[in-house]
Amino acid sequence: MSVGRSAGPHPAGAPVARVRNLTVAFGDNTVVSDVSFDVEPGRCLALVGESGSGKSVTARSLLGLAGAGASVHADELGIAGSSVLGLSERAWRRRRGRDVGLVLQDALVSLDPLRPVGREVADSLRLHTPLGAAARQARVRELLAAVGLPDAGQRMRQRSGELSGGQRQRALIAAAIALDPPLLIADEPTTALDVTVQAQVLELLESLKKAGTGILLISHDLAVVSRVADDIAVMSAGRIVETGPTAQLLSAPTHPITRRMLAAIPAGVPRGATLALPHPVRSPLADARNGSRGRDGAMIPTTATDSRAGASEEARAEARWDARQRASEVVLEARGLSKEFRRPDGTRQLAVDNVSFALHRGTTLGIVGESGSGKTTTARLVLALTTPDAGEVRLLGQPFTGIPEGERRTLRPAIGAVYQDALGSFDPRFTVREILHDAVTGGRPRSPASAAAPARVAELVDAVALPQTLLERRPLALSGGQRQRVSIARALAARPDVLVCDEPVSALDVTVQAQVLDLLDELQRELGLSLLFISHDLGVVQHMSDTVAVMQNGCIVETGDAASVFEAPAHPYTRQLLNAVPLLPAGPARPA
Amino acid sequence: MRTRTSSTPAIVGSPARRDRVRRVLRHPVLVHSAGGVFVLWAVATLTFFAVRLIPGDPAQAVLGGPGSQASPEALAAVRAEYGFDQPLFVQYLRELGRLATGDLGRSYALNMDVAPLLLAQLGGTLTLALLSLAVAWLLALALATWSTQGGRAARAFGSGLEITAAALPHFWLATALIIVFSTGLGLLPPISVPGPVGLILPVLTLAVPLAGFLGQIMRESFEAALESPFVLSARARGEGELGIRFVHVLRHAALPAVNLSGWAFGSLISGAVVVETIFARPGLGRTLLNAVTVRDVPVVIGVVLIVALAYIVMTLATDLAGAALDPRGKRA
Amino acid sequence: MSELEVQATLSRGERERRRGRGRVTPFELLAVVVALFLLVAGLMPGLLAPGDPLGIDPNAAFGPPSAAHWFGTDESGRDIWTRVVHGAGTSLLIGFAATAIGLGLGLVLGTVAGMLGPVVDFSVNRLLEVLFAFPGLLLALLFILIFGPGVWTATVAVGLSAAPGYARIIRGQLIAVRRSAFVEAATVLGRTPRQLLVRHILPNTLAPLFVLGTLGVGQAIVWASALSYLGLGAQPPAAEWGAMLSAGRTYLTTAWWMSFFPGLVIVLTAVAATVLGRAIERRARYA
Amino acid sequence: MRQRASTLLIALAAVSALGLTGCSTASAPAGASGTPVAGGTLTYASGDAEPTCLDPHVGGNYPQALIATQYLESLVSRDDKGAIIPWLATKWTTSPDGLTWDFTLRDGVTFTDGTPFDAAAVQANIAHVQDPNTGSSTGYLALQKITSTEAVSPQVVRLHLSAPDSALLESLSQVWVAMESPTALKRTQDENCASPVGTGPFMVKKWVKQDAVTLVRNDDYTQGPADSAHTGAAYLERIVWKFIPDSASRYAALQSGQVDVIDNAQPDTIVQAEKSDQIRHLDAPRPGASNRIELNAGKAPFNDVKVREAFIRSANVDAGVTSLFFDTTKRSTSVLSSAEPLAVSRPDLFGYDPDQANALLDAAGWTKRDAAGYRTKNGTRLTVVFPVSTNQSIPAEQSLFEQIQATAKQTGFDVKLTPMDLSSWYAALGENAYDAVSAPYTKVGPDVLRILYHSDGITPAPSGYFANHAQVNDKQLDTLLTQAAETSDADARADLYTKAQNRLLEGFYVLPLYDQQNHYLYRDAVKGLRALPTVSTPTFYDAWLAD
Repeated sequence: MSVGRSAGPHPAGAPVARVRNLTVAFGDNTVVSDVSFDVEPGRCLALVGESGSGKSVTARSLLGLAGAGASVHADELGIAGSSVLGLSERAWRRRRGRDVGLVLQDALVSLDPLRPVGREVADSLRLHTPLGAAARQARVRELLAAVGLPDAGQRMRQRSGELSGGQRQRALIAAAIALDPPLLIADEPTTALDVTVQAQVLELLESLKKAGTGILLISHDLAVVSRVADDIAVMSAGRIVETGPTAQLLSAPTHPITRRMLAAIPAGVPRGATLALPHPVRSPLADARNGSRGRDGAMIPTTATDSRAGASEEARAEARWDARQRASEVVLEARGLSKEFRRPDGTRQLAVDNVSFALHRGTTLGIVGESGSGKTTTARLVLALTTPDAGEVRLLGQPFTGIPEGERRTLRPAIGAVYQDALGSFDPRFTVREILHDAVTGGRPRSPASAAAPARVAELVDAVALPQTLLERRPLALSGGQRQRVSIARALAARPDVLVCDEPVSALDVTVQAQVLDLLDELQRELGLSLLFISHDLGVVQHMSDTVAVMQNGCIVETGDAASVFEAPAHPYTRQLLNAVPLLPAGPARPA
Repeated sequence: MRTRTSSTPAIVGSPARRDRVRRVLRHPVLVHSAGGVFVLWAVATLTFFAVRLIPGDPAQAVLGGPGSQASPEALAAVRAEYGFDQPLFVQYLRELGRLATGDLGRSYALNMDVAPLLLAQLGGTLTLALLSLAVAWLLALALATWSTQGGRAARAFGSGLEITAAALPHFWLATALIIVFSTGLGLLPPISVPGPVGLILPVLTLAVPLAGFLGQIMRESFEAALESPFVLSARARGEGELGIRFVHVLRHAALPAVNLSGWAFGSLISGAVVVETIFARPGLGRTLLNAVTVRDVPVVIGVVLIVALAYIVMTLATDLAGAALDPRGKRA
Repeated sequence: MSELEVQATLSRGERERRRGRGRVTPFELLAVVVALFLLVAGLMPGLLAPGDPLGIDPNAAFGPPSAAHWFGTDESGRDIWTRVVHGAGTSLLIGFAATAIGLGLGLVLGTVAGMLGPVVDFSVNRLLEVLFAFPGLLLALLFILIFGPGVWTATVAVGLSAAPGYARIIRGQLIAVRRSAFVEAATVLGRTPRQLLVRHILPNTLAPLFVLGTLGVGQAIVWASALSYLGLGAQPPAAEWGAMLSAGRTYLTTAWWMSFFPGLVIVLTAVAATVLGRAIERRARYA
Repeated sequence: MRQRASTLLIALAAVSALGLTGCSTASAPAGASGTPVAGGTLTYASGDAEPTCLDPHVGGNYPQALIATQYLESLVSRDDKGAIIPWLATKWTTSPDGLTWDFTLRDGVTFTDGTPFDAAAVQANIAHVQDPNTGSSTGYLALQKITSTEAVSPQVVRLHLSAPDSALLESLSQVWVAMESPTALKRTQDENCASPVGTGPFMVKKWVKQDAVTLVRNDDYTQGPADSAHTGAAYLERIVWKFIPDSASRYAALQSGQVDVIDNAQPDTIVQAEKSDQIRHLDAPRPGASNRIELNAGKAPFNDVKVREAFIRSANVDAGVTSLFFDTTKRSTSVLSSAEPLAVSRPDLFGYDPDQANALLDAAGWTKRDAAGYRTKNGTRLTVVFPVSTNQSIPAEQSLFEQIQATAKQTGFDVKLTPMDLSSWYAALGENAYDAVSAPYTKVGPDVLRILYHSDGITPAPSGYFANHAQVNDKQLDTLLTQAAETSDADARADLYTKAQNRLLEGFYVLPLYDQQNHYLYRDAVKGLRALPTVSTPTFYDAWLAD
């Protein structure tokens, strides 16, 4: 590979990054304390932690970009063999891009959306080398080709919005390695990418590593880092709590945080098994930082479990919900659904092409596919938010599409929905209580029937294990996991038979994701819910589903029993997806 | 000639050509032009009927108002000449016909054709408005660039300056500028004299409040852009603060302000009425104000139409500029 | 949620909190003081200035600011402080009435466009485009040409010229809200169109109008004063700020205070309206 | 050649006249300091509305007169004593019955388009003013009595009148009946309006509407009116005549030297200018009527002389005039301008006396007062509707009205001041929807009284315009005014006008305020500027720039 390390300015074998007792504070708020690590050339160190654990701030301190008002202290802070402590902003600028490159997540926003990609990649060359415009262009072309972007010449004239997610991420990496820096910091480089693309990006990082670049990889997902990291450092509340070689740390985690993160990885975990472990440390640091926002981590203490048990008992009393014996009944059925969209340029695109499936009571049907495969359109068709061009949806044996909305409304309570963007699905003026009250009373908050509503709201809040103290908050002031819980509580308000979950956890950290998945699982068991579970994440779908449908380009290419699909995929596309799923090297020691 | 079968390339190509035609038809310039013609027609129609509501006899107005002692014969002659004796609808059609050929009619008060009169005034007002727009842009940008670089105090100061500037009435500002720069310091002429020196105070008067408005909008997007990940990416590449601002943030900050420039142009025309009066600058605004006070209907219609036309062109220009800055296309 | 997003959200939240919720900035304090002053002046001018705003005293004409006449006197010896205070009612009334007219009209047009389907939307949009082609003051001048000059014509004219802007914002907001995820979510919950409209769409569309209105009052006062300045609005000897300023400009070289103080209160009022509007908006958004 | 001797004589006469009247405030010291320098461009800024037509025959208002004075000349002029002096006519005779006038024209004068100035030209001009299609109002009224014209010889023109007209020479001295080239008059009115051709010291070069008129020197010009300071062409090469309606801007422009001369100077700036040595002041009150409020005697409440007197007695004008005009003008108690030698002042009638006003109102039956303190009679409030033309009344005057409103309120008058544009104002007058009004009227000589207060002036023209706003309908006054207009004997005429004025003033039809203001400010470098004592328009013939 032409992007490999050439002879760097630093002594061979010396660490490209050396950090000793790094402490970063914003005013009185210390977010990183006493962090020490080395990144060796040709090796990859992964900093893993939950949101707010301080890993990003740590990484940015290595670029002198910890942020306005940050006070950074360290016994040693060296990049490419020389200390960067106390560098002036001017001196920092000379080193950024040259000695250290940064790759952020989601290149759609991490590349300037208004500039051609080629210019972005050429920036470092422009800033740090005397190369002329033509020479820069040639180098950019080389770089783009090296990171595996086809048609480099054409791509460099396009803007990030015109590229696919994978292409963007490659371009971003190309920009970071333009000057061949000895150290590359990759902050969540694969989050929000489809699995196959994720695999490709990881592969690219791998090849850079092989070429001699030292990589500091930041992620919340142990499964992802396990693919490229040689060493892993687990961070929590601003400290490194455990560190070690990848294989060792994954197979024999010692710190509870590490174990919790490992347990949260859904891939390969059997259906029904709990993913989330209780949070071992209530971090005063993190609490202080999050202020009044509250945290998911603090959400599953025993008291919550107690109330959850109480709630489910009451729920069980509901006869309508007790549907175990009717497991074979089809509650939701799609027959030959098709939907075509017109693109802005006037051409047509078949988003959903002749999709059929059946959801049985009390079971989960997982729909998996990459972005653009038609999953979300399918969900909207099922929820009758979009009219199908062909085919129909039947709910509880009755037609749900092809009838006027007024008629459909009587059926709506039987189907609920949980969305990826929970925040957007709430009326911003409503508090949590108002949201649930509205859902419980059917939009008539002052109707006579609403007398029982407060009790029901309390019951729902308990069912999703939300503290009652959050009821008066607005969703904006909640964390992602809490929002998703509110969203689930709302969906349950009308006691639905079917819950459509469209990417319910893809915006969440792995550990929070684990909690939400556990919750859904539990609710399904207790309430006999039928779930239509849509996700791009095979691991999640595998963990949650009884039946699976794999979608590609609007079609279901393979469907069947979850176990058989995942163990013996028939369709090449399914196999391709499965291969791309980041798995832990060996089955880690799961806590019982 | 042999009939071509459906498989011949020419026919296969025809949907593509249709697509091309469709694309051309949807070309922003064409769509805007069609819309522009509609707007002009509507503006003309609206104004035509609106001015019929103006109290007073138009024939009297032609003859110099009620003070002119016009004879009944003269009034009748004028009514016939101008078609005031015709049914309203006929007058309307005639008017449209005239306007379509670029004939804006004849000023009642100034004894000359409206089109050449306004054409002569148009340049001055356009120069004033466009220069003011440019200066407002520069001021707003400079302030945003400078004040977002400093701390909270600088930001608050910048923001306060913008809000205050936006609240300044043109006529007050003009007065203050005259007192300071002409009467006080004797640096600049208090009235518009030919040449660039005479433009400074009028342009400042129009530009400062507008800069306040644009600045508020720019600051918001400036600050948002400064916090966006792509700026972090650029910093990580070693980009300096000026580079960050001029290479990356500026474009983003400019976008909403560019989109507002059509509106801004309209408000500048409004401001020109006041500014041209105070600085004794020939132009559409002053002509309009005079025409309104003496009820010179053809001039009023003419100014309205020309301003509408300028506004349409300006909107088109800002849309195109916006599209050039942000090729992502408009999100609905 | 990724580290980065949390960071971004937190820092923004933090920033907003620092700037807005907890603390009142000096600007906001000033704005509140100005607003309180205007309120008292508008409702009970006698409290602040017991004199007669129209009471003349030719012998005291053109008096500079002094202990007896804080803002000086005008050409007829009237006390400018008294006139400024008594003018607050008129100016505020003009500002509020014009904004109410503009908002009301904008609301009707915007709602009609946003609610009644694409054909109506298209038509209203074209109408708005046409109205936009009349720059504000031009529309006002045309209106005054028809109905003659005066306070009320000027008020209506200013309101009219503001209406298309409001209509466009309201329509955009309405459409954004209608297409928003939470309205879809409510549809999935089985809400009727009426419920959607009453419980979600209208409240979320109208809430920003309050802020918009606050900002608008300041601008309306400025524009109405411009009309008065051109001799097309309030007429002397009425104690209206724009008219006072206009009268004062004649004596600029001998009595600067005649035009300075009315101008100052116009600017202060508009600034206060903007600052308050933004403060309310921020608190509403991050409450 | 024959002409030369008489020209010389006239010039000499003018110089001696100047010597006699050198201390007059109305005329600036022409050529007083230094030797005149030829050349240069002078910029004049007018606060008046831009004329719609540069030919003062058309319509005929003051803004036209201001500019036309620079390029048109009249048959006769007036010196600052009010005596008629030769201009384009060197001498004139009248028949004993006063119905025939012979004017001998100056020899060798040509219009700037080359057309010779002769008897035919005068005939053409009078015909033009009298042609209804011209749309002349001021000039038309001035020449009303001329029935026909006759060219006795190329140098002598004879005018036939319908009745004796003692004001004929005064009328002919006005620029609204000045002489224009007959060749040019044959063009369309639009063309003639854009560039009228006269015999004056300057010519219209270019007119950019809404901006400026450019005048250039007429190099072939030989002599001005008999009271001019020099002969031959003007000194200035060019005059740029700008229109700057905003008074503050206008004064600022003068201060900073962008313009050399401004008109319509505000009283406060005049005071300021008089203190400065950079700016000079030329005060030239207009002839004709004074500025006054006319009370509509044609309807209630002012059809009662007691109410009229009560209003006049309750208006405190003196204090206002003093403070608003900064002593640049004096309170007038005459219907006529102080520039008119025959003006009669009656300070005794116009003193501020609220007690007497109250007594008069009580006597007139306006005995009750309503809640607001206004007097009522039979439930009707004592209301005075007072439309104010913002185009005609300067700000200081409007302020004075406000003060009158405030003082009259104490007596119980509810004065409703309604500022309006000219068009609405005319309409209000036409509908008789006014009780009080102030309208300027400029005309040389006391004959203005006939136009303003003869009962013929009550009948509106088809357009609704009428000059007798006070709606004075007094047969005795009519007779006095008609007689005065036909009497050529100076003493008898003076007596008649005195009687007429006293009758008018004692009837309390008008509340005189002050002279019609005509203040010019100019840079010190402008020398030799003076106002023509006809209608007080400035003439730049003798002017030159010292820098």
